[in-house]
Amino acid sequence: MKKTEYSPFSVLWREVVKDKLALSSLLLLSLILFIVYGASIVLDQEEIVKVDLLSIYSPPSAEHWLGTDYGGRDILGQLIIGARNSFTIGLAITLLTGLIGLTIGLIAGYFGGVIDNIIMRIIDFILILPFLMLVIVFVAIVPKYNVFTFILIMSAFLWTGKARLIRAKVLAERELDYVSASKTLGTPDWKIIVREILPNLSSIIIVNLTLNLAGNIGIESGLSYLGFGLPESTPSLGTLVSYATNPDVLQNKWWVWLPASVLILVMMLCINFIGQALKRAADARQRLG
Amino acid sequence: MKRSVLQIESLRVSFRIQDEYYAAVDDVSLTVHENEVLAIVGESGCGKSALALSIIGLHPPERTKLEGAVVFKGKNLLTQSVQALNQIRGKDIGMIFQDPLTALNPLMTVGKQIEESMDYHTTLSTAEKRNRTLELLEHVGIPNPSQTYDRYPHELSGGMRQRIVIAIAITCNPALLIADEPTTALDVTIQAQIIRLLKNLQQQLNTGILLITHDLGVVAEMADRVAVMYAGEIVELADVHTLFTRPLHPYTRSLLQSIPSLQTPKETLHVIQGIVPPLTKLPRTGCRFRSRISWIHESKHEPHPILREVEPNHWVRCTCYQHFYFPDGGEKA
Amino acid sequence: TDSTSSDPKKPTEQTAPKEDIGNFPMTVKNDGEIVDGVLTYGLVSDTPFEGTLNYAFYTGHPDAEILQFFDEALFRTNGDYEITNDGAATYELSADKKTMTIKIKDNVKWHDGEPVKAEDLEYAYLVIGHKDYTGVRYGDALIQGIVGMEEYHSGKASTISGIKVVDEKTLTITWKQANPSVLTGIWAYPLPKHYLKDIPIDQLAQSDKIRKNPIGFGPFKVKKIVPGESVEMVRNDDYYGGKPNLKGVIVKVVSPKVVLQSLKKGEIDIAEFPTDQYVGAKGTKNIQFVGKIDLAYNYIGFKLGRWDAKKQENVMDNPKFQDKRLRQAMAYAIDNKSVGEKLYHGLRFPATTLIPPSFPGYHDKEAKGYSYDPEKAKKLLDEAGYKDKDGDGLREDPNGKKFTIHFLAMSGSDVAEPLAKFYMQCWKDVGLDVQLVDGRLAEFNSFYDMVEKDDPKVDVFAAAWGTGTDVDPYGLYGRNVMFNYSRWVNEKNDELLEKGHSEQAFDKEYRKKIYNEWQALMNEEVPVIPTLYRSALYAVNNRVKNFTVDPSSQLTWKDVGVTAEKPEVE
Amino acid sequence: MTFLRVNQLKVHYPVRGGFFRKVIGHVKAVDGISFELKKGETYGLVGESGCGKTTTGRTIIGLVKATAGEILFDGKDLTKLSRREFVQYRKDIQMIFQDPYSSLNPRKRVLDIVAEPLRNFEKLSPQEEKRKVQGLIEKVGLHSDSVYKYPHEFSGGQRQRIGIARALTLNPKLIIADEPVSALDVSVQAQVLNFMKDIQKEFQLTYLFISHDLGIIRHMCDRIGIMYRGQFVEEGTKDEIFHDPKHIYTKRLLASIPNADPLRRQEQQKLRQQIEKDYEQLYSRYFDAEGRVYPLKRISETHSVAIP
Amino acid sequence: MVKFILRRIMMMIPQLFVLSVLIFLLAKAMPGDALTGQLANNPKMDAQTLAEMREKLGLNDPLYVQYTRWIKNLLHGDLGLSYVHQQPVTDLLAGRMWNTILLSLCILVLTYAIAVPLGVISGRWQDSWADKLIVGYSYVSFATPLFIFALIMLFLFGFKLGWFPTGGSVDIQLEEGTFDYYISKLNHLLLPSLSGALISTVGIIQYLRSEIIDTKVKDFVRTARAKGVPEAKIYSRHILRNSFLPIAAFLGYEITGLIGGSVFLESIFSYPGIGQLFLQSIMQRDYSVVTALVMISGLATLIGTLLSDIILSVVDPRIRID
Ligand SMILES: Nc1ncnc2c1ncn2[C@@H]1O[C@H](COP(=O)(O)OP(=O)(O)OP(=O)(O)O)[C@@H](O)[C@H]1O
Ligand SMILES: Nc1ncnc2c1ncn2[C@@H]1O[C@H](COP(=O)(O)OP(=O)(O)OP(=O)(O)O)[C@@H](O)[C@H]1O
Ligand SMILES: [Mg+2]
Ligand SMILES: [Mg+2]
Repeated sequence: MKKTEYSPFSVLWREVVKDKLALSSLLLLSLILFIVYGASIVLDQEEIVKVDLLSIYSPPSAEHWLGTDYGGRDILGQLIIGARNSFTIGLAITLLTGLIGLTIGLIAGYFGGVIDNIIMRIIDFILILPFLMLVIVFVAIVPKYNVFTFILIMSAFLWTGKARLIRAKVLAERELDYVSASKTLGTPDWKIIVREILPNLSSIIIVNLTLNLAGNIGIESGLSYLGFGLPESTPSLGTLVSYATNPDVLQNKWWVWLPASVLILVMMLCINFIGQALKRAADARQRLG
Repeated sequence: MKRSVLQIESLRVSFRIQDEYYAAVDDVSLTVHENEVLAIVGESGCGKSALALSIIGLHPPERTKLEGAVVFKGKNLLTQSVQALNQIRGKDIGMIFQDPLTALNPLMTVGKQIEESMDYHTTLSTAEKRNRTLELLEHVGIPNPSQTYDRYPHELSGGMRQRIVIAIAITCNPALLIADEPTTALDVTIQAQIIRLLKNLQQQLNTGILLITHDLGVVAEMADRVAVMYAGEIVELADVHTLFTRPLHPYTRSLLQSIPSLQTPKETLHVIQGIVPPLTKLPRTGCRFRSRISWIHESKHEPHPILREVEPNHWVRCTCYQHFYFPDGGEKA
Repeated sequence: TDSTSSDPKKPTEQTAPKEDIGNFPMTVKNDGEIVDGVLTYGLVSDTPFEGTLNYAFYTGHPDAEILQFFDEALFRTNGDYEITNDGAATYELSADKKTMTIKIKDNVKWHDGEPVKAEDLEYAYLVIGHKDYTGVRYGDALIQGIVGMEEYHSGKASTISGIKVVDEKTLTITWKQANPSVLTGIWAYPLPKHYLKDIPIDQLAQSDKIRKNPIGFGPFKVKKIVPGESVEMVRNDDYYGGKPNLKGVIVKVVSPKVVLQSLKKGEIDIAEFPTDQYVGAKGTKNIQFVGKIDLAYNYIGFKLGRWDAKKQENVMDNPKFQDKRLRQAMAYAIDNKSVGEKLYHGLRFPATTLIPPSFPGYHDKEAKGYSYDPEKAKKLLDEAGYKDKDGDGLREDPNGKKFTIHFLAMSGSDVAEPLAKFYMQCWKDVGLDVQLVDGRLAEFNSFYDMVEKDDPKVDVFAAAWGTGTDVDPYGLYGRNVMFNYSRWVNEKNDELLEKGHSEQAFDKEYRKKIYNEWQALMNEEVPVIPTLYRSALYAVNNRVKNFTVDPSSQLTWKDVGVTAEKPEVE
Repeated sequence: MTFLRVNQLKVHYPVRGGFFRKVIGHVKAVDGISFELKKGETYGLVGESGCGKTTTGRTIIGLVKATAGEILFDGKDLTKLSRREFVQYRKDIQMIFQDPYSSLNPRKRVLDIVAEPLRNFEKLSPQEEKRKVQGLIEKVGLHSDSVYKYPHEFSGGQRQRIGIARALTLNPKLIIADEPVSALDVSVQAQVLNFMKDIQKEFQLTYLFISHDLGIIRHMCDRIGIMYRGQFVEEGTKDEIFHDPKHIYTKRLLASIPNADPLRRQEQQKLRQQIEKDYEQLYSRYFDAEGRVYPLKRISETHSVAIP
Repeated sequence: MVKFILRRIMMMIPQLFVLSVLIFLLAKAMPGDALTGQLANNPKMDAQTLAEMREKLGLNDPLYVQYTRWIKNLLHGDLGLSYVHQQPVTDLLAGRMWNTILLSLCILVLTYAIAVPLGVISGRWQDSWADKLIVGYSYVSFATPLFIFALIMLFLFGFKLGWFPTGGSVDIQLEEGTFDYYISKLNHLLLPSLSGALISTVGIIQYLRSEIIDTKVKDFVRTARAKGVPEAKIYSRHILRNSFLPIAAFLGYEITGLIGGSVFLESIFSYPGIGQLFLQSIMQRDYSVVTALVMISGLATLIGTLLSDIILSVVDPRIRID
């Protein structure tokens, strides 16, 4: 008898492969990531962020394919390192918020009652916090402000949405009889949560995380613009984009900010298209029953 | 002979599933007469709803192919424009849906929802419309019409909501009423009331009713004639007495044997083997039921079964019925 | 990408043209006929102006820019920023130089028609010295130094004994000590007593009379204020200096991001122009640039000790940089010329002393300062015992221990990061391991928090001082001054600074000599390395006439006019 | 031989409202019912939607906490047991769920589904486990290779059999079947019902069979309890209930069942109208002022009715 | 209803309290204070005066004393004194707040004015070229940072084309209260709010689109069709009303986004509002303003969610709030 694969991943994968747009997005994204991560191993970050006063704002040339910025630093190098950093940051935030949101959402949704109530009140509270303002305040406070703390600060605010989503799904899921069945079979709660409910949320989680990842890639750009972004010694796409706030750069030195903007756009679109395909796949499964 | 209100001729309803069309209703011809309840029974997925919805063109046009003809008042509804259909929907043909929980707009008072079809089909004044609505509410057995008028669907029980759905369907005294599983979601006591209500309406309004159900009990209670559907085809068509007393097609007979009966209890129930194949895997030639009566030899089936009249007004598809027996020796035909 | 490592000192072709502030005119050129018109002044600022429109209370630069149009000091100043008798009042110093008699001219009137009186100036001192006063002006040594001021400030006296109103237009101020700085630093902004006296002093700054309907005796009167964004002013026909040329002035806030665009479109006539945008703006047809050297300098300071708040004095107890050869070496190691030319297109240029050339009377033109000389730096380091003993290319301290210097630099400007990076690269080139404190630039507040509190994390810091118009450096380098951030103390220094503002120093030649000595001392000891002098630029529409940044010029806002109804547009 | 005894069981769900989610009332889902099951019999629980059938079943198996009353199983009161103590009774009481689609975890293979209780209670080697599961799967009439499939590869009836196999894994004594066939097509219903009857004999099971379909109840059950708004209105043997209903509510319920004989349509209609009339007229005799039924009264050895 | 609102307001109190403690501690944890480095440009200062001023501002008191003082004043509606502006925060905010409210309102109106038709078109004619175009637009604007977009808008429409004023909130030369004055105000608002709106429509468009796609296959829509309701009315009476429900719930939460967005827009368009004020106050450690602004935006968000619930209960009869 033929064994039929039915892992969520294979289903999602099949859907992505079927969708031409999603497939080409996936290929493009993989290519970009391959180049970015590959190149950034070879490139020396110290060298790239090294100031060279002799080639300030030089336009693209054979030497600097994408020109240089006001510190005479190579844009292409910064773009590659920046893309790696931004993507890593986006991914880390996505995974971290996903992990927190998942844990909390599962607990709140599954146990309900007082625990749920307390968690929901906390989430409500975080939701009313003026996110941008508090992030700015946080950034001012944190003594060692780097990629790591940035990820932590962002994650501290962004997990709530996921927790709510997961909780809502768990609330629906736990009403299903298979959960009751597991309870009557004497399966302990944690096992029910991890082995029974979690796998059924996997597609929704994957979809949500993917779409979130798209949003998180450019997340630091706004803060960079306001002057609360990452230190320049950590190149990021947001930093490059925010150079455009200098009117001269915006109008006359397109090579500084445009490639980063386009890269953000392309990566976001790719991830988005993949996410949309995954979403369709997840829905189709639900329709299947 | 009563006048016919609706004639369905060789109707084929196909849905697009991954770039290919599959017929969910295949070559169905039926006639509904005035003041008559024609019931369509069959297992889930056999195409009952698909048939009903195609009559008034409620399938999404981009994914559905309709062939054949549905003649109503001399017009083929399948070729009508949406505008023209809108003149008929709700006015000459009313429709009752299965799930009263979802069939009503949650944001509109039930009064307004009933009145809405009058907005497009009559020229009544506001007050007249209201009066007519109250009348209808009364008619479908709502105890407190003027209060209920301003209620929202969620404030009503399932039975009440189904009455509202019926009231909507009969607002303009339609010549034809299509009822798709009108009682399935309801408790038996409510079901009995709804059945009576529909029956009364049929008699009072002289309406032809196309009743869709999978509950043979409901059929026995309500129908005048019965069409048994299997896998998109009608396999047997007869008046209700004939069907219940002299069922011929193996499917009809099996179905009747599989329900626990109050009257004649038996130890074990008949089991129809196998399952209805999904739309994409339906056998398109030969007797579609043959796989489920595998003990009847292939040769006993017609290669191209047709629905033929075996006695006056009793139609059966395929010749296999002549050779059919229950393997467990159960009841005889 | 390899090219980024190319050696900064290697001479290569220049990528950006180099500017020289000395080549800029200080006064706009315009030969046209003045017509009656309204001038729009762009207040270049990222944020709205605060609207504390009074000299005694304002803190932000934008407020001061508005103030200049409708209020002014009683005295005009000359090219050395010393008061003259050309303004609204005349002064006379007593023989012991401790008392100044100020006579306000007769035709000087507030905008509401009241004459400006001696008691108005006295009132200004009474407000600033009052214990309820909410502003920051009381810190001024010249104010605290007035006889009787301390008693008044502590509430022991109800008037200031050192200030006497002689008659309606005359008053005398007596200081405890003679100080030549009175000529550049005397507080000469009267407050309209008749207008403000009913408002409690602690409420003055928030009162409508200062925020919404302020009056002064300047060439223009405030007509209307849109808080935070613009001010409309009209000609003061009663201006004591004569009828102003402009019908009115509109001051409006313009973000630095769009200032060039606004100038090009003629939306503003004059704006203090961000120097970092100059290269892109050069050649714009409808505007001309005027400029001068700014009253400021950048420096790199060494943390040599700490501030003892109890004793109110600096204690030099940090051993790390006590060897002045190390400090000198670090000064030689940095290439300020390149920085000025490349990062600032010449609009900043290497500083040679701690008195900028904007004080032409005191700046020592002969002083060489520290020009870029890495070889000398290396030699000095070798001499001082900072040698690379483990062969990693970085020098260890004389005891052979790892020697890391923690460098604090402030974020904010666009080029802050490359600048800091560049300095660190320069130091690395001579074998010094310099790291940023916390690995990043510090934001303004963190920066000063660490510097003021002598955070042990900080070894070296890059900062800047605005000198104000008073040349006396005591406030920045004195033994008892908290702003002496490097905490450097030295007896010779004490002596010179004391002499610099002694009675004797009223003699300009003497004072110049003292300050030359001081500049030499500071260059020898380098508690701080002066790095860059700065330029201040103004962009001015071609229709504007008589606008000047020359401190010695007699032209004032009264004289500024326009020669066309509408601004020129590019 | 009393096997399970339910005594004055009450389950009240709090109704929360307002923003503090304060309890503002109670839904009396089950309001003081008592009945007992005898070993090997099938006890039917019938009533209209929302009358508390499911709640009763779920309370017995411990999915819902009882508000008051006792559930005596083997002489032990299950409502008093802590979660931990309850575990050992899990083996004895199992449940078959209504919806064969949602009661099987779509992400698990049949093997994992059926083996779940084994993994909780018995430490078996993977081989033993698989052998046992395959045995069970064959017992419920599925091919032993099915254990590697996922639920969506089965039809509704087959799924329900998988659910039953899972319930049988631990050799339970009591099975609570909550509307086990109401989600199934008529043609498949029969299959499951027949099968349930078969295994009852084989495993000597006791069923608590919950349904709103009187036809099925009659087909399956020995004794029947009729529920109305959380209480019992009548209890008796199959014959007593179907041939000699005493309570007007029971009568009305029975009369509502569609008659599968079209010839007797008129007759049935008349009977129904008659009973409906009676129901309205006699309402106050059978229900108290609040519309609640009276406590059960025993009218014969096996037959009880809620009349005053 | 009134009871519900009162109860909700009661609920807000603990939330606001926690927020107040949080923001107070955070504000105090920021390095430096209003006097830090501020005097770098004013060398005529001495350490004693500085200390005296810190004392006067109460910056030397223990934290809890400062907190109780602050919260006590807060309860009396006194938000304290802005050190930087030398003005009571309430007065300071009065002017700025109004500008921001205007801007936010304008963004809100424009957002919905753009998003609703686009969302409806997109959802109704799913997969048509118009839909694809709209979805494309929403992807692109999703990926475009607001500040870049706003800058480009400013340079394009403000400077290159000169269609809109490029800064400020009103032309100072116009007489207050005249018609031209209000037109000028509106004119100044248009470009910033359009920039904000074009970016913030994305969420609503996508939401509305998928909501419509979901709703149009609902049973009650089929019921309406079976009644013979014309297609246009099917949308206006049945599908849209139901699809708008979640959007209505969205409305209140939009407020949070608006506050965030105003920080960017105000600083790009030199529009004096609270967003810009916040940035300035953070930089200058003007605590009273920072804390006041965070409290106010917290309160605004709370009110927004309350508003959402009220709106929802008004449009959705299934939700009863009493
Ligand atoms: N819009 C559609 N697109 C594709 N397939 C459809 C569509 N509507 C129905 N079908 C398929 O057509 C077949 C007949 O469906 P239909 O709804 O008519 O069954 P039914 O007899 O009404 O069943 P039930 O008793 O469950 O309502 C089924 O296999 C169903 O999956
Ligand atoms: N978790 C719950 N919280 C609150 N009320 C509940 C809960 N579960 C059930 N109820 C209510 O308790 C009553 C009894 O419900 P129950 O599900 O036991 O009825 P039932 O007889 O099984 O109905 P059905 O035939 O529809 O399954 C109903 O009114 C129901 O609304
Ligand atoms: Mg159907
Ligand atoms: Mg139930």
